Amino acid sequence: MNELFGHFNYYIVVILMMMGLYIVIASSNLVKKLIGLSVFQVSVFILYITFGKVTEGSPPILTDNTDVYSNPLPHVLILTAIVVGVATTSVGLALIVRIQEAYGSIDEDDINAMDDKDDDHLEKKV
Amino acid sequence: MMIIDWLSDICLLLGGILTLTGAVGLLRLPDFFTRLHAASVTETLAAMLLIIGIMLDTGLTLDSVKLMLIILIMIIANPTITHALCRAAANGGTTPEVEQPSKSVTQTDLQNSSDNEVKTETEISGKEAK
Amino acid sequence: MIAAAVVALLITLALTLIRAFMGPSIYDRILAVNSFGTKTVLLIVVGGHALGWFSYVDIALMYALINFVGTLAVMRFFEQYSPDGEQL
Amino acid sequence: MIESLQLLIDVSLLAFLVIIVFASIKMTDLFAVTMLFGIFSFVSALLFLDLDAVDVAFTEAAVGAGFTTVLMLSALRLTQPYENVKHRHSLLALFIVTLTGAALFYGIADFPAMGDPNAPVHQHVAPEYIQLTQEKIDIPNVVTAVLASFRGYDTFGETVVIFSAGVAVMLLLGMGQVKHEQEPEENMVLWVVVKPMIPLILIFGLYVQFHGDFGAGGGFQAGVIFASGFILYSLVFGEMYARRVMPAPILPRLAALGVLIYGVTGLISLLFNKPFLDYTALSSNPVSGQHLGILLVEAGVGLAVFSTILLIYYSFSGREVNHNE
Repeated sequence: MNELFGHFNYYIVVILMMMGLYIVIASSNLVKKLIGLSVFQVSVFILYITFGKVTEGSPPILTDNTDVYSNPLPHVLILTAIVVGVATTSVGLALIVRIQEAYGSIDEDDINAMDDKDDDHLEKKV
Repeated sequence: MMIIDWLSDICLLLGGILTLTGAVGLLRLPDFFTRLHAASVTETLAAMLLIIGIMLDTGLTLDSVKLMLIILIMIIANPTITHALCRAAANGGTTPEVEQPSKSVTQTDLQNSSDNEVKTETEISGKEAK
Repeated sequence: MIAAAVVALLITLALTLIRAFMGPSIYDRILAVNSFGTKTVLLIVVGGHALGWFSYVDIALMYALINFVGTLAVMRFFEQYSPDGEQL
Repeated sequence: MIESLQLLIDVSLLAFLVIIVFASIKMTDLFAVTMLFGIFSFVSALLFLDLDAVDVAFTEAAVGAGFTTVLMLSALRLTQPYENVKHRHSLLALFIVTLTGAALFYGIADFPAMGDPNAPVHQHVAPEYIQLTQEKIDIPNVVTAVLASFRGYDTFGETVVIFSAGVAVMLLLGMGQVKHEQEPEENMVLWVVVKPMIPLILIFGLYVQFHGDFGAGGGFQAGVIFASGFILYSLVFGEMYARRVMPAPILPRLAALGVLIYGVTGLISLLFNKPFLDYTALSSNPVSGQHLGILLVEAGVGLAVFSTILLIYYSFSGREVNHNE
């Protein structure tokens, strides 16, 4: 049973990661891009935690009952990464809010079109 | 000891059945308010039963006190959310989807026209119960 | 019996998820999300007891609190927004 | 029995994750996508719990399901909640994604199977950390020991990153003001229910903060839980009152104070001719020195995270909706 599912987590992680990447590339809405990025991020978290798992191990909190513990190092890395991740996501969202206020849109294609228009204006003036 | 195990099993079984019923109701019922009803009523009781089942199994420890606290939070929080959601939906313009009275009047007209007021009401409630 | 309860909860989660996807109105989705959160708490309690997860009760307690805060937040923000977004 | 139950939970949770993301690709209503992302975080936190990562599950649930949802929703309030479907570059994206995915699938075949105790990851530093935690630090939670003591320098960096992210958001959006008409409607039921709930959340936050040495928990989680107590207050009673209890101008100072507590704890050991963040200098007994150091450092982290998270929330929710057409 376990041999069959030995790599199952990793395959799902790759599928999730690629779905996140797809959202980032395919969608031109900036908020949706950020959500895709977060999905990507969480899939990396799952990858790390899967690395840390030891069969029949217990969580890395020392007790007298057992000697087999899961690997604590990925847990530490991911624990801090989650909080840092949300902090950086909030910076991204703040930038998006400012973009909305400046352009009136958070659609990447619309914004690019507006930028091109402005550039054309400038060239004509010169 | 045996009796407590049995009680715990019964609680877990009932709780499992209730959550399933609630989920089926959430999925199958026709409009928002009926779905809200199905989900919220079963949710609170199922949560209580399942957690009590676990509490009976753990015995009297610090864990079971914390589980008690979870039950307390759920008993308070779930109906509150239901209330707030219901209110928000009603304010937001969602109305309960009942059968139009005119339609049922024509149906009752065919059979008996004397007391269609009462009949309509019973018919609506009968439809809801299904 | 605990295994049966875990399986029942997993099926419940799947059904609730379907409602969250279908949900014609936004309120249906909020209801499904809240219900999903509650079922998650129950799954942590039941599954944690069955599998012997460490300090599962603390985590279940926190999930219950966070779920409450999250659902209220969703409702509040939707209330604030609704004058503009009729189509929701 | 237990093994197969664990496997069942693992497999069905992963399936849920894939289905949720797949559904959210198709949706254009960003409100719905945000809520689905909340569920996504809940499920992934459950998965972490199933994979023995108790602390991570704690953090992901508090941060991902609680705060990220609030953050995304308040950002949506300031922007548009709809996606324009016309602007999609699906074919190119599909091509790139398939190519990358195929390469990764090919690479995965060489990974050791999940849970293999002889995998290279488990050979190098992890056994040392577990061993040394028993000998030198003497607290049960290895994750807290590694976080605050062995890799304390790393965590200091992370705390500074969080602090600077808070400052960046403050510079971009300002600290915000609250107008009277934005206040929530009077809802007596909510008021009565939420009022006793808030001290419960705050006490639970303190429990998580100080219980982190023995069980799951620590400064990062506690900070977020504590902040969500205040967020709940501002959601139900109105942000004006929340700002009266915890004024926004204090928060950057508190965040800086948290980072400062961490840094000063490290500097003290420099004074005693020990390396930076070597807590054995804090007391004559090395083990109790470690205990004291971890306590101080976690307090610093908790304070910094709490005030940064609340500051970010204030910045978003206090901003006026300003559609510049």
